[in-house]
Amino acid sequence: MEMKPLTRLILGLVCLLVAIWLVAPTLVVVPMSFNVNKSLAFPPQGFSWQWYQNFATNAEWSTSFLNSLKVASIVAVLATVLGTLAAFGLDRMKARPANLLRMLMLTPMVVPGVVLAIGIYAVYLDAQLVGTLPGFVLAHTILALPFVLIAVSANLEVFDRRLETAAASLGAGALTTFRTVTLPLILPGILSGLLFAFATSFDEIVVSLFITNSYLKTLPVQIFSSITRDADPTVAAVGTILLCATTILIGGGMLLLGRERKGRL
Amino acid sequence: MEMKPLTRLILGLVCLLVAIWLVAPTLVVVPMSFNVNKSLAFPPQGFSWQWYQNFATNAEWSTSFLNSLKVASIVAVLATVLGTLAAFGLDRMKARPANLLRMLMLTPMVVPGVVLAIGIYAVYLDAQLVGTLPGFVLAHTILALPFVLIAVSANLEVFDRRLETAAASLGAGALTTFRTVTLPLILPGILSGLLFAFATSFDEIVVSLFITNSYLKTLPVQIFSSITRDADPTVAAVGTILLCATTILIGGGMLLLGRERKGRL
Amino acid sequence: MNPRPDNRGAAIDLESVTKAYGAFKALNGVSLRIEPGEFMTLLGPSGSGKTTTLNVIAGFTDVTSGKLLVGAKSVVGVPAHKRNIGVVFQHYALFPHMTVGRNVAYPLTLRGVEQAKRKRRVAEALDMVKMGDFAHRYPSELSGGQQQRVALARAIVFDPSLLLMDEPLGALDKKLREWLQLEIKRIHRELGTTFVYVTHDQEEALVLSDRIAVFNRGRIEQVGTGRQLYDEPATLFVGRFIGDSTVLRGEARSDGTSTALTVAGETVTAPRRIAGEASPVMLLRPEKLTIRRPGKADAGANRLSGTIAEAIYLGSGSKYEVKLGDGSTAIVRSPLTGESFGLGEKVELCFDGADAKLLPDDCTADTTLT
Amino acid sequence: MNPRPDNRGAAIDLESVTKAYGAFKALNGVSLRIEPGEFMTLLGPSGSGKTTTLNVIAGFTDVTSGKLLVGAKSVVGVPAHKRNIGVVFQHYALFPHMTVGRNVAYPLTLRGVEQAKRKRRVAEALDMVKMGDFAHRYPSELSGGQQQRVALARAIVFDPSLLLMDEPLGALDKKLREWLQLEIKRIHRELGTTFVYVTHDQEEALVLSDRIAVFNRGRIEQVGTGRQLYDEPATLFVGRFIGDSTVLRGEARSDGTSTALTVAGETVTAPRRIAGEASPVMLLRPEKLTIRRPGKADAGANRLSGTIAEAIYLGSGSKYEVKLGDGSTAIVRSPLTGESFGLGEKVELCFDGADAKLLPDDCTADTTLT
Repeated sequence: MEMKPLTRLILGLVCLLVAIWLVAPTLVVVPMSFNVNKSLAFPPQGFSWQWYQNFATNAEWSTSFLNSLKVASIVAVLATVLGTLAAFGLDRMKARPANLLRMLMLTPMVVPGVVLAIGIYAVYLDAQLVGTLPGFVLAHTILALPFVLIAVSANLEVFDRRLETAAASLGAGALTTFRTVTLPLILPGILSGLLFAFATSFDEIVVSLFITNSYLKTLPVQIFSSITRDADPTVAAVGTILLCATTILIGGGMLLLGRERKGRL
Repeated sequence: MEMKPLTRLILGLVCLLVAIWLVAPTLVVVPMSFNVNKSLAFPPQGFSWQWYQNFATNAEWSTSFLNSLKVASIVAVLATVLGTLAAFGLDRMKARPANLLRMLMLTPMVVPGVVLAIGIYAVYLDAQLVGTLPGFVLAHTILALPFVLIAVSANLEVFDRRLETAAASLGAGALTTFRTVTLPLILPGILSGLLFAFATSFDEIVVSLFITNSYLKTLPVQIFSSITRDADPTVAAVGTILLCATTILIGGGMLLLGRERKGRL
Repeated sequence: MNPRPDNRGAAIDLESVTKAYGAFKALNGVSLRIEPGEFMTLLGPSGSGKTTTLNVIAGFTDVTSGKLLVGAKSVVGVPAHKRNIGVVFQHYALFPHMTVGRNVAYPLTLRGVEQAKRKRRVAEALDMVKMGDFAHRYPSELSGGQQQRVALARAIVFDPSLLLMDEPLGALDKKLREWLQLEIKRIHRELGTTFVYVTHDQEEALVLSDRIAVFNRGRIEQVGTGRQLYDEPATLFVGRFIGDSTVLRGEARSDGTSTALTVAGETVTAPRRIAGEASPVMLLRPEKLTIRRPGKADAGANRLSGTIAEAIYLGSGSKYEVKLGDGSTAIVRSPLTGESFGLGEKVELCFDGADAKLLPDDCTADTTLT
Repeated sequence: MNPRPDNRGAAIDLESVTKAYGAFKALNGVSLRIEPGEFMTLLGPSGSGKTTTLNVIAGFTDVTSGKLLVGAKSVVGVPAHKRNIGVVFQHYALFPHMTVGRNVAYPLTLRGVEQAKRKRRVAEALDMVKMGDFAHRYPSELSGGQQQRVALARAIVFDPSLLLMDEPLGALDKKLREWLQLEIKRIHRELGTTFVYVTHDQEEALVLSDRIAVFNRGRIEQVGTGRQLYDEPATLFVGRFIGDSTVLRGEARSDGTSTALTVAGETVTAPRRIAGEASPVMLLRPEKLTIRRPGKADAGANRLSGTIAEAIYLGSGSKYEVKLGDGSTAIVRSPLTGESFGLGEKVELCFDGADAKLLPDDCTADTTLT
């Protein structure tokens, strides 16, 4: 049963317009970063690399970039290890407690950023973690861990546990089975969780804005402070860099999750 | 094939600790909102409703609450209508262009909030949309529409199009089929999309911080300005309210999406 | 048969119907006449065009060329929802948001049947498929067999003069399938409607049908009763697809009245010949072959020597697979009362030349198994 | 059979094996002796305990009580990976991240077989299942039948003295299933290993097995060859599960040597009686019944009158369903050479009392269809 051609055409047009509208603000950032004038106005004038140069040479920008890199790297490792262990635990648990625990672990994805930020800020005030590296790492891991959990769980869900039974019948003990069958088959999920976790921390701004101070700023926080001060197109350059990094990380993660697991790793 | 009891125990403990860690900052907000002292320090002292009273009586808070309500309502309707049309269009399109368009429409979920905020801010500077109701609505719809698209698409994916063929064989024309078969079966997806869209707009802060000014503030923005000024526990009260509203909206949406579609609607 | 006189089935005529998808022809000049009230089965392997034919009759697919008449009226270009034809799908296709009762009432509601009459006819249809007690259940609460019975009730409740069924039992297990086959036969007798049934299962086709149309690669190879197809297959494909068979290939010589075939040095003859240039093969049914120990045969009969490769006890009889001199396998069914033979034993196969069907060779008739 | 002398199969003894899940007993005192090199099929409906028995032998499930000996040694408490038993699963269970060759080499690698020998044995095993050309493919590139053949190669490559198969052909279509049945028979003959095969398909069990153990609700009802089960069922359940059957129920009277049964006013006798109190029923195979037109019967034989309810042409013969006086249905198979009868025709069924099996009644033996 096919639709009438007119209905198809109208729906197709709606799709196209919506897609353009949703993508436009993201793509606007790229040309702005090459603006010649010191203005964020659109459309930009001329072409210049000066804002990228400013990003590389200005200490304020490069420090915050290194801070973000440091935080995101630690967060990625921490979230991946804990998230993978948690995903395994949930997979091998009875359904009822597993579902409850899973729901609890996914709360940071659902709870509004401001609410989470208020809570973390309040705890940090007492614990004197505001503006410290451990403070940022702990806070970002809360936000990143659910992504690892989802990625690894998705892989565990399609992992056929009967393969472990088959391995046992062929003579493999529990550890050998894990090493030769289970791990190779869920590795894509773990790696994509790692990438998601890194991207989440690298891009985070809401909680960071609450727990930042002049001693430790991450890149998104630096963008915000800069834009509230003046219309420096360096933010567009940094935005473009963030955009590219995120696209690569998330794209890689998606590919890993979605790929056919028929080939060798 | 079962795991050794010790392995199970350790994994179970990891799960529990991680779950507590992830939920804690959210739950901290609730007791703080009943604090007697004007302080965000944890643990709070005594019990009082004063910060809720302050929220209700202080014009700054109630105005921003009404603003959020207004913006979120319009966004929910707009995003649901456009998102549903788009989901339908993609469902009935050829696979290749549909996948491309779907990817484009999901960009606002993947792109870092700051990047999107920079782009929208730059466009709004020229268009003079900063601090206006249409400005907020258009920006939030960009963020909310992907959720509607996902919810409706998930429903369309499990919708068995062969039922439309069956309806035709029983004597139903295209419009009758849509009204009696297709629409009732995907309504849960549309409704849950509506709830997600409302929640997304109501909780949004990153883009809002960029495009706000003193004329128009939404609730999350007001929380941020308040917390940067002083440690007023009213933010905890507002945070609690946001938390409850979001839980109800998202929970309702999830229920609608996940429910067995065997009963009547 | 005992048809209801007020609802005789419609006749269907397909004349040179072709359906092309680009260069691929799903149907390539199919002509078929289905009589009013007949139970016609479209039988064939997957991709042979049987389902496409059904979709063409139902109106789900347009024809590229050819004529299609239902009850003597052309329906080419008439959309599916205006054809008034009942269809039962393999996947049930019940509306999950409606109760069984509302599912069955759906076509009546669309036709504006008033409520009292609608109720009565829904109850009648559900009673006919023995689902009268389930009107208030939802489809998800029913087993596969029950769902398909409801789908059948929904397809007959509006008294269509033609009912199409597309592998309706394909998703069910064997015992249930056999039982529902008999139910479908009964309902066909009670309704008197024309039934067109699609299946790839030759046993199902034999059990159900008045006549069977055998499809292969977009064409009809033969139309006839089950007995005609089994006893007098028109092509090697039909002979191999319906029932077990042994195919003898070899060097052929024909004189005016008979054909001799030399298989690995042994010559057998059949008292017939086939027209045309094609090299003939002999097709033999398992009941027409007898096994015996070598040396005992009388001189006149056809014999082939071979070795027992497999002996299978089937409850109601035994089946032997005999490896012949040229490496091919003959299948023989023998009653339990007969002699029995061990694996590897040398035997002779005997048959009456008149029982051998001579058919033109067709290498595509042997289905490859992977 | 032609077993390889260096690798005779292991014997298996189950003695009063019970497996309880809370109050539910999946196995309730199962005792079974499987001879070395035997092809034993565990047959029964789903939930009857056949798969649990297989899991107990493989070591995937602990027993609650009872003894289990493989090759005269108790294996209770021995974990699955130390039992050295080959298992083939319905779902293939090939490792998707390894090629066919690495899948088959897996058990050899675990056992530290050196590379040259490993390569040779993998090639041998793949040749045996006719998959020698596929060593470098991945499982996802193979059809279901090919995957199952690889799984079979992987389960035999390490020369286990026992091979367990859990409905290995359950996911495949009919033609392929029939062909692979013969392949499995051949491999069993070539290896000489003990095979234990689980299925719910009685035809498959008859084709494959040396002996069949029929399971019902956690117990074994009967063990025997296919022919024994068909001709001499020990219980009504076995009689109904294997092959077609007609069951006559009625008022029974026994004297010392014979039993008379009155079915809807007509009395039939069998020259035997059964022990105990249970009310006997008569079970008749379709070949043992003959149909004829009424009035022609000689006085001595058993007769029952009935009406033809369904006539089914099967290619190799015809099957009639005859509705008897008490509403029950008799199934009769008649050769094509016999008379034919029309629907609704009044007929008489005749049989020799010696062909009727007298069995205690068991209402659970009739499987309900939904």
